[in-house]
Amino acid sequence: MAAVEAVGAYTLLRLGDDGGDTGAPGQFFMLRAEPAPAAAYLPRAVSAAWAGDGELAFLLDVRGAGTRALTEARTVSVVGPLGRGFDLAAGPSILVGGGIGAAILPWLRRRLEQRGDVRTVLGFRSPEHAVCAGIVDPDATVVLDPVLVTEPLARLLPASATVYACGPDRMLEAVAALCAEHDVPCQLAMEAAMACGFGACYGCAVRLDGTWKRLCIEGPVVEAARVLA
Amino acid sequence: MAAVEAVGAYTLLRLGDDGGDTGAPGQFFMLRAEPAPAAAYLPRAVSAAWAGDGELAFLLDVRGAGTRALTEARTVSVVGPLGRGFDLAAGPSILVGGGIGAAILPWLRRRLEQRGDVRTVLGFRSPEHAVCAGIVDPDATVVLDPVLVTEPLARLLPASATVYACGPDRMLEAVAALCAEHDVPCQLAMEAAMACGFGACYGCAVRLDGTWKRLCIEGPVVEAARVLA
Amino acid sequence: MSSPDLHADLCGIRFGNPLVNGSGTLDALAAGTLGLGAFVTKTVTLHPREGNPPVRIAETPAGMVNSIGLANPGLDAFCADHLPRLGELGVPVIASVGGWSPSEYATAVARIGAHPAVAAVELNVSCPNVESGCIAIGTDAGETRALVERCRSETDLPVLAKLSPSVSDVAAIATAAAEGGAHGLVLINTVRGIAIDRDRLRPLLGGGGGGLSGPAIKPIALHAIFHARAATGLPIIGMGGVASAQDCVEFLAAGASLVGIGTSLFADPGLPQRMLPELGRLVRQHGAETIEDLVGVAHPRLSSSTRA
Amino acid sequence: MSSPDLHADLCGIRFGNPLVNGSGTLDALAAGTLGLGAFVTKTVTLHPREGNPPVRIAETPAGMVNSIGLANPGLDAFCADHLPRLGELGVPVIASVGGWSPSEYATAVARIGAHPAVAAVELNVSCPNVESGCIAIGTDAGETRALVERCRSETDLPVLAKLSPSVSDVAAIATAAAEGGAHGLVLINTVRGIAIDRDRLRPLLGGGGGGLSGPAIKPIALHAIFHARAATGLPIIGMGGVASAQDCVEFLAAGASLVGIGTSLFADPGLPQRMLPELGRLVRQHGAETIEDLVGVAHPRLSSSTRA
Ligand SMILES: Cc1cc2nc3c(=O)[nH]c(=O)nc-3n(C[C@H](O)[C@H](O)[C@H](O)COP(=O)(O)OP(=O)(O)OC[C@H]3O[C@@H](n4cnc5c(N)ncnc54)[C@H](O)[C@@H]3O)c2cc1C
Ligand SMILES: Cc1cc2nc3c(=O)[nH]c(=O)nc-3n(C[C@H](O)[C@H](O)[C@H](O)COP(=O)(O)OP(=O)(O)OC[C@H]3O[C@@H](n4cnc5c(N)ncnc54)[C@H](O)[C@@H]3O)c2cc1C
Ligand SMILES: Cc1cc2nc3c(=O)[nH]c(=O)nc-3n(C[C@H](O)[C@H](O)[C@H](O)COP(=O)(O)O)c2cc1C
Ligand SMILES: Cc1cc2nc3c(=O)[nH]c(=O)nc-3n(C[C@H](O)[C@H](O)[C@H](O)COP(=O)(O)O)c2cc1C
Ligand code: FES
Ligand code: FES
Repeated sequence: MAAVEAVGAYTLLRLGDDGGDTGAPGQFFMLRAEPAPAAAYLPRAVSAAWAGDGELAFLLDVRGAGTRALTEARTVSVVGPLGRGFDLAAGPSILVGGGIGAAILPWLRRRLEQRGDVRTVLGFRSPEHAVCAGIVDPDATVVLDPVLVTEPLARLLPASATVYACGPDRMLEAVAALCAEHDVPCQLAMEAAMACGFGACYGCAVRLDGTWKRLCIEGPVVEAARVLA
Repeated sequence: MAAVEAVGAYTLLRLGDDGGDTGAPGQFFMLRAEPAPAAAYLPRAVSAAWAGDGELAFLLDVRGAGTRALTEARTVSVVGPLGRGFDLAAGPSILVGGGIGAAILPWLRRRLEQRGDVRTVLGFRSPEHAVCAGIVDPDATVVLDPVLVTEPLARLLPASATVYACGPDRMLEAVAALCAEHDVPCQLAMEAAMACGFGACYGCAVRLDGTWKRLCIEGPVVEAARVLA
Repeated sequence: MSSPDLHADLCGIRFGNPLVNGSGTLDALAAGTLGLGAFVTKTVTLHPREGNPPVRIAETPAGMVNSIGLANPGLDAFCADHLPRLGELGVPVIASVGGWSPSEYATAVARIGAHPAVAAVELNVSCPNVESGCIAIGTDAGETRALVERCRSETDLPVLAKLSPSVSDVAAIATAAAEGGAHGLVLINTVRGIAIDRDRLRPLLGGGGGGLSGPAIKPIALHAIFHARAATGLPIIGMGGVASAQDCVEFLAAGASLVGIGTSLFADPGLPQRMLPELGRLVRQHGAETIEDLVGVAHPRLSSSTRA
Repeated sequence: MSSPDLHADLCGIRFGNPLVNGSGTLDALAAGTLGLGAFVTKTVTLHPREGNPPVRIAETPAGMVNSIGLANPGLDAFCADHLPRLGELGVPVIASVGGWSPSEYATAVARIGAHPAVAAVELNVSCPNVESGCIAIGTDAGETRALVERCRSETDLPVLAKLSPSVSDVAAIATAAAEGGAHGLVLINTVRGIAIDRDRLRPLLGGGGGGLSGPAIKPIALHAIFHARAATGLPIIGMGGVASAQDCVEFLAAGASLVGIGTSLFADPGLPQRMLPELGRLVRQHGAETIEDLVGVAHPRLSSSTRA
């Protein structure tokens, strides 16, 4: 059912598209190996790397029991698309990815290229992790730890472009601050521990507009201003 | 890792033999799909259908989550051989199997054939279940519900032979009574719910010698006299 | 339809099927009712609550521990914004109420019980995720009895008491709720548990402690339901780890009249829709005509058709 | 050996490693010690017990419910036949004792405590599978205190109290045991639960009720250990769902000095042997030199090296 291949340190999981709605870049799916392993009863939130041509592809950072089971399962259950994806603006774009945050960008880039020039900056912790830059954007600017993505990003700003970022919280905060400084519109794809993905559990609390909000309903993509508020 | 094929209504699971001790007919193994499914954390007790030539084969009646997971797993963990197997007597033998109880007989028959004439009587609930008779003994006498195996068995008795039986409790009791009546030595391969298989949990209590004993330690093969006691 | 009758009854309310959500495990305004026979609201308190800081959920074997902290919009917003929309769901609405004192409960019950959208009121005296208040009441038989008595006098709607399994004698607390006049019981709330952060080796959840839910707790739930039913004979909404139609039948047999699903909805929101036909098949397989025929059949001496 | 020191201490006894079995989950005379640092016997009672009729075990999600019913050979046979052979295992032996009255416990503790093969005595006041006796004592703080006091006076060996999580306030029972003079605690015994026979829709287990064990109960165990440690500071043998070296580290952090494994041994008797090197790796990864360095580190205010 599922095809699995290594992309450097990450793993690409390709599922057959059953013909349902596959949503838009930035939305996510809840994936679970079936039968559910004792150590991973809850599904895992994962954004599609791309969808179309009969497949739904996910780039996974295999960390624990849940993601490992996904790469070993004969059957994967899929719930989604869920949440709010990116709001595709007209004009040039800058994509910023940190680590597995890059997973969300290939599909986004394909869509944005139809709207204007796209530049990509990616940061990884090792060359093995950086291998996936190739499937995001062969022309991406790639930095490795300890260099931060904000360094090449700062060189691109100010710009009349929209910034789309996905990566660890610390990186998102820095990107948001930098964009705010230059008054550049910025959207962040955030992460939180999610049990359900559809607003039921109230587990995915993140600070938005100064209060705890459910990321699965309000996001995972949010305007950077809401995080800074 | 595991090869799986249908044998009528049952399923044959063939695992690569890792070179360890595979025991003797009537002993059993604790099998678990890995990663362990939430619905089947405990392993399942299964007797080998045969062992040797680099493989360990099990004939499974897929009933619930545990046996189903075994037939779907990429990896199966194996603990064993465990318990006491058949005590192979010299001279002619009569094998009696009821339903999935037949699973234990192919290997036993191969061994007993070296010691004398072997006759086999098997009972099944449907023709699909009876398909496996072919891998036990192509010359077996097969009866289908509502005919009981004790009917063809009674026609073979008295005999100067040892009776080896495996099947549901009700069948084993009837076989034991019939053999006692004709003073024919009889060994029964019994079943009980087992959590561990090695004497740790005291879960597999069966009535032997008039008291509750651990089947995994005292059996699963026991002299019929101990059950009648 | 040739399949058996899946209607269910509890305290004189009729439900299209016996499945409900557990309080706090579904936002019907965001996700719909998923085919459930009723909707239970997240616990509402007098004042709005932001809830606990993250981490709020941690996965555990065949379950999860949560420390949401009763995040809710508060009584005013609930009555003004939520209840009118909940009234349009097309299924009975059971409103869950929490508080830090009997008078807080009473105020909420009076307001909510007067709203036409509400079919029954559930008193959450068993939330493990707040420092004091509801959980403290629900571990004491006397306080439980008094609270139920007080709330009953505030409304004409059926009043249900939702109990915790984390007590020495759940039958004693159930009996106290019955003595206080509860029309029914809801069992079980989450089981007290914690998670340790595997990296920092400190309690993981922002609220410190938490509540365990999911299939892991199914045997604990069946135990509580079985004994609460035996002790009180009250109708019960049974929940705790239900993940299949087979589970549902076991909960009915133990004494539940309706069966709640929480954590398993997170893993599989399509579950209720898939469970219903299978439930029909199982009901018939057990020789029953209706859901009610199976309620309490695991009890040797109780009539299998005790009505509320 | 370059790996960290896996020795452990409890009540002045030194163990080669911190892993033990849970009482009643290993027969070392049949299967050896599996690499564990100590062996805990199945609970022994004054008189021999056949145990409950089958069905004695039922599988549940990520766990099992058992109703063995304290099957054991009785005090005489245990002292005459078992203890001499257990003395040859090469690891400290902890003897678990149960009973139906304080004097039954006292008799057993005196006899067993005098045997040279025994390093410590564990009082099982928490078995859910017998009608009265031990479980009733362990749900009452006063009875627990009195029982521990009485048993302490019968032996010079360390006396440990094994407690149930199925109480309203496990810290209160732990405190009572400490007041009675317990040298240490063992937490947790199984959680009260039942299984329903899916075919006959009746209680499945021959003994009626049962006890839930396995990974399913891990968060409940961590909760009990954390709070018992905070309330008493006593050394603890922590158990309940441990299935990996990672789990072991979490139990140490919550306050366990030794870590017990029960149900997971059934699924995987090779587990302790595989856990030990991984445990060494994790200890070092957390910047610790010894097992003891990790004991209780999840507690903000407790010294991480409190000694018994
Ligand atoms: C909207 C969204 C999109 C995402 N997209 C992607 C993607 O495209 N690719 C990708 O690889 N990942 C993605 N993630 C992240 C992914 O969901 C997590 O990495 C994944 O859930 C990890 O699961 P695991 O079983 O491998 O790891 P684990 O960390 O073993 O499992 C996670 C579980 O462990 C618990 N846990 C986590 N940390 C700790 C701790 N310190 N101590 C104790 N328990 C802990 C949590 O409760 C959680 O349930 C996304 C997340 C979100 C929210
Ligand atoms: C020594 C021995 C040898 C065996 N050899 C073979 C063999 O060669 N081939 C073979 O197919 N089988 C064999 N069996 C039987 C096999 O172990 C069981 O059929 C198997 O465990 C069923 O597992 P399952 O998950 O498919 O079924 P399930 O019935 O779903 O799972 C069994 C579990 O469910 C529980 N359970 C069982 N009945 C009920 C009930 N009515 N209500 C609630 N819970 C219940 C039990 O606790 C048990 O743990 C053998 C058994 C023994 C003891
Ligand atoms: C995330 C989460 C939030 C919950 N919130 C509430 C609540 O607000 N009020 C309440 O009475 N129970 C609450 N519960 C308990 C559930 O209603 C239910 O009793 C419990 O989860 C057991 O059912 P389950 O195992 O099917 O989840 C919550 C449970 C979860 C998992
Ligand atoms: C089959 C079985 C038998 C047990 N027998 C005893 C016993 O005799 N005495 C006792 O104190 N605890 C007994 N226990 C409880 C265990 O020692 C342990 O406390 C509990 O199972 C939790 O650990 P686990 O989840 O690792 O199994 C038994 C548990 C099981 C599963
Ligand atoms: S993940 Fe459940 S509410 Fe957001
Ligand atoms: S199966 Fe555990 S003692 Fe026999």
